[in-house]
Amino acid sequence: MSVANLQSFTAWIEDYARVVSEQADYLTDLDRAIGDADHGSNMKRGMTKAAQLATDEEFTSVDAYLKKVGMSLVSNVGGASGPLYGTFFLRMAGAFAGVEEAGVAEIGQGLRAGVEGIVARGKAETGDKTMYDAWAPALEAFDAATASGDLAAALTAAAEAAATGRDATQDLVARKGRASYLGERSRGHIDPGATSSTMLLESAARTLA
Amino acid sequence: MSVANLQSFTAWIEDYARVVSEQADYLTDLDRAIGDADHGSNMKRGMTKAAQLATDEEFTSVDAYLKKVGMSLVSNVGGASGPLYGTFFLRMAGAFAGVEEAGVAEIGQGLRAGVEGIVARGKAETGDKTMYDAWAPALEAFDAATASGDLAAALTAAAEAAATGRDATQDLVARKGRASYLGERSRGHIDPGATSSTMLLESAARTLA
Amino acid sequence: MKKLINDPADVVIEALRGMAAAHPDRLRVDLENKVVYRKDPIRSGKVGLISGGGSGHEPMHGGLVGLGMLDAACAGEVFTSPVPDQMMAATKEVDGGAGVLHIVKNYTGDVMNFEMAAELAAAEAGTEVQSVVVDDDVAVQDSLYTAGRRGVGTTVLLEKIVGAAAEEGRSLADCAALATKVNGNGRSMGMALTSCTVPAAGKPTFELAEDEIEVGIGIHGEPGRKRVPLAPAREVAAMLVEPVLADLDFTGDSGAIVMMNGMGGTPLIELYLMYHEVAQILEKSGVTIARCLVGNYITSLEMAGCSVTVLKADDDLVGLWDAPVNTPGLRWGV
Amino acid sequence: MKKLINDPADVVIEALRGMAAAHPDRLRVDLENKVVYRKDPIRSGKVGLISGGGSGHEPMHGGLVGLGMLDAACAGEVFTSPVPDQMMAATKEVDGGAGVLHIVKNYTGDVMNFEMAAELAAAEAGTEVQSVVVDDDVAVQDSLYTAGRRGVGTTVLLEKIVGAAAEEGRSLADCAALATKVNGNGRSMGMALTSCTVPAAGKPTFELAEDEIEVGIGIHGEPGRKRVPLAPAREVAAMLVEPVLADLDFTGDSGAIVMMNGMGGTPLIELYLMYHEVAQILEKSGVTIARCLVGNYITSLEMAGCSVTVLKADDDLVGLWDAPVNTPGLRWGV
Ligand SMILES: Nc1ncnc2c1ncn2[C@@H]1O[C@H](COP(=O)(O)OP(=O)(O)O)[C@@H](O)[C@H]1O
Ligand SMILES: Nc1ncnc2c1ncn2[C@@H]1O[C@H](COP(=O)(O)OP(=O)(O)O)[C@@H](O)[C@H]1O
Ligand SMILES: [Mg+2]
Ligand SMILES: [Mg+2]
Ligand SMILES: [Mg+2]
Ligand SMILES: [Mg+2]
Repeated sequence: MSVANLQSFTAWIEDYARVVSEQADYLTDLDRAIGDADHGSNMKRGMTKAAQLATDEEFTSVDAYLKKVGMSLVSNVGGASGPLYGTFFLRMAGAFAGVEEAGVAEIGQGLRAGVEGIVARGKAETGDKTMYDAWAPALEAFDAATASGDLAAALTAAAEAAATGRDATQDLVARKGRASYLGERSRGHIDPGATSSTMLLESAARTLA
Repeated sequence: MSVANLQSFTAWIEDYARVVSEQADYLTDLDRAIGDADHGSNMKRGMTKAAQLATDEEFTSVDAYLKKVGMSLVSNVGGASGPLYGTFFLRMAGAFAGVEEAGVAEIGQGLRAGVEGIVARGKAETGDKTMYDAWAPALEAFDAATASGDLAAALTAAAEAAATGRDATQDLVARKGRASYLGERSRGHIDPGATSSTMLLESAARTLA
Repeated sequence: MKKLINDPADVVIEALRGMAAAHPDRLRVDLENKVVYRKDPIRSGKVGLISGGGSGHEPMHGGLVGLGMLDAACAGEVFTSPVPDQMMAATKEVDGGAGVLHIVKNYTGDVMNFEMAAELAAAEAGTEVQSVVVDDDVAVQDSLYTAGRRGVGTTVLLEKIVGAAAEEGRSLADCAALATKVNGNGRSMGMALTSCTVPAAGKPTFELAEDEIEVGIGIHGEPGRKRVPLAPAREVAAMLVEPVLADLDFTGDSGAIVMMNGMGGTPLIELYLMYHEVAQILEKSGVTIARCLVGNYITSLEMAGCSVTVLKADDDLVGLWDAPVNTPGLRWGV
Repeated sequence: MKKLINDPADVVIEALRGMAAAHPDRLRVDLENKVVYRKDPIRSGKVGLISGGGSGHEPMHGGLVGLGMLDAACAGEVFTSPVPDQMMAATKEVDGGAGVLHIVKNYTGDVMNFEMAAELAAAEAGTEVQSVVVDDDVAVQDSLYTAGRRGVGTTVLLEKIVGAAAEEGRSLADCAALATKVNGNGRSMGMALTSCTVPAAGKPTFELAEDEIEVGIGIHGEPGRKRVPLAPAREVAAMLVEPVLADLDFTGDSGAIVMMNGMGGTPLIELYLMYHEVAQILEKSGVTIARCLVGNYITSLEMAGCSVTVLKADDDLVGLWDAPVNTPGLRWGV
């Protein structure tokens, strides 16, 4: 019955920064196929700055920390993923106001708030071939696993569902973002944002529970 | 003891137009090496128009005809060779005022006047690697052969001397015209204008005597 | 990659330094935020006009800042939307009390970053912000279910026309309505002879064979409608103008403002030649050309190619078009 | 060869048609003689200003015709000097009784064709003609025994400055003297990243490896001083500015007018970046920049590359520079 505290969230951000840095070329290659070949460098640039926050400054609450992470992504990433991931963390921060120990219920609410932010910002629907195609099944899987009360199990289930959703983007025709200009030609490629979102959940499963 | 009349001069222009048309690519290739790859097309364009003059219009005097040839070259060639060859024929026309039957003496005067025009226009000196390096020895050879009184012999001598002068341009460094920008790099190439001038004298030897 | 640059990472900031050095009489460049401003602070009561987007499209947008046009332009990295911080800084700076209009090209990144900036500026400084999203590229299918058309050439004409309206004191609501009208009246289509190379990427964005052109290209080297064999200018002109005319009726009483735009690597001699072809087709189709621009205005780095923009322009629009403008990229009447 | 053209033989005439179509309010194009004129006939008593040369350098010269600049520009074939007939036609047309000044770039062909035109115009129409030959390219060795330096960037500045002088009513002798002074005060140096392709030739004029640049290039792709490895912008700037400064002392009381010129295929973002480097070197060398131009003004078809022109400018020159000008390529004050 583990809970996540400020330290866990810091670990999450730092772990994810490491992952997207390592995978930057891969993410960029995915974006080269159907976008403008910058998703990896965007995420690496943004997350490197975000991961630095906890080193530069003493945080005393989860929501203050996540808010800064969100602001940092908004300010440093640009493109589509900056506002999307930025809004995700800003909204998640909002859900954690006053919460210092987040259990499975709080994390579930935090993720849902964050994803609602992504939808509010990007207006993507299921099947549009965006990061939302990883997030939507992930939320469902998380909720289904909540009954057990086990945060680790819920995050793992969410990450696995995200991976399945990510893989399913391969067969889709993009209807949002830059890839949509390609029309039919966007089919056959995995969406870069769905890939980086899956990585974020995998990282959460490693660090938050 | 042959003499040249209007008909001979017309034949000269027509013959030279044929030669530069046939040799246009060769002249242009020479110009590509040390100039701007247009000497052949310049001469072909100009001489084709000049050769058309006698077909389109009835001429009654040598000087009127050569004046039109000169004007036509000036108006249609452009670049360096247009004014140079144009001036050549305009000056030559001047030398033939009132002359309808040109023997070796008159032809000699005509050529000299034409070449003086080239020098007046282009200010080239011997060794500058220009058409003048064909003309200068040609005039000398012509004059040396004048004593015999044989126009054919004089023109042949002039053409041969021009060819020798043309070949000697190969070792020179250009000091006039576009090739001069190349400095030392202009050495090793025959001058295109010296080549077309030699052709003009060869054509004269075939048609004027 | 052959470019006149130092470190690819410094291209945008160094070009901004060059702009600052070249136009000290007219521009002020905030190098920190990468925002180009008019030299003089905004006139109280004038609507502030801001645009911005990825760099690499010069003179748009920084070169379109000045009297009668933009008040500020936010420069993103090459082909990358700027971030909300830049737009917020600009929004606060050019708020003369009459509100601020954001002119946004329809790319997901641009739209979302400008949106966040507008929200934040309204929350933080209480500045009234309205936005217009330009989406005039007929090469892209428009549909409720997609990201929609890209914003291209009409942006330049819109910045000029709405700039004049703001200069003559029209309100934020009027400027926004005018901007929406201009966007609705403008259509563009582009093509590429060659690719461009993003400095940070170091290699061409796409490959085109020596005998191929890409028709319907975007301004970031995004793919177009089709790849076809190299064709004479008059056929290329038809490939660009026909889809534009098919999309909107430009005949009738209003004339048209036409922009024959170069993509950056195409010389003026070719643009004039193309304009001759384009003007002929338009006239044959019953379109009256009221005004035109021929040159490089919305570019794609060193891409060779061109685009045509046609804007249906009534007397109000033509009058605003003719109003004085004094920017590095567009100047008359001053 | 990838170009927006129809038949290579028609490029110049079709581009002139495009100019005529694009600028009916300001220009009149004699398609027969390939001469671009101001729309309005010359004002009686004004010195007529004519320039011309091979095409492919746009906006120079046709795009520099208009109030405060040229009265006429004769367009030769691409990179080929026009013929005397064109200059004679132009000379007669713009003779407002105060004589005509021919602005000639120092290329053997241009010089000789203009010379013949001047002789013929004087003989036929009795028009008083003076000529100035521009030879500002420091890449070429100057010597009494050669064709001398090529005429490049200073031509643009000279046409502006002498254009203003003619507009304000200075005499032919004064305009000619001023032109000679401007030519004596200006120096240029250029470089190329890529070659250009003459339409009629169909293939690149020269070959440069992917990691080479040509320093000291002419505006027709003529070879330069040296071929060197691709270098960062700041080193390229030094390669251009240093020979210019070595050739003439630009320090002292007078300021300088600086032109950072693109060769046709170089985007504005790179020109601004280069201007930043050039301005820094000039300032460090004690040169005060009074005015500047950044853009494509004297080009070489689609060649990528740039040139720097520095003109020592006293108050008279700067004042004339600032005077109103209204041409397609350069406009202010009107
Ligand atoms: N409207 C949208 N809603 C949700 N996600 C989106 C939307 N548009 C784009 N994305 C996501 O953003 C990713 C691209 O991000 P990135 O490459 O960083 O930005 P850009 O497209 O501006 O270059 C896409 O793979 C997609 O997952
Ligand atoms: N000043 C000069 N005097 C004599 N001949 C010259 C001079 N300048 C150039 N030429 C001749 O002109 C020839 C080049 O002619 P052409 O290629 O038609 O003209 P352009 O150099 O203008 O392209 C040279 O080969 C040379 O013989
Ligand atoms: Mg991307
Ligand atoms: Mg030549
Ligand atoms: Mg991007
Ligand atoms: Mg030539």
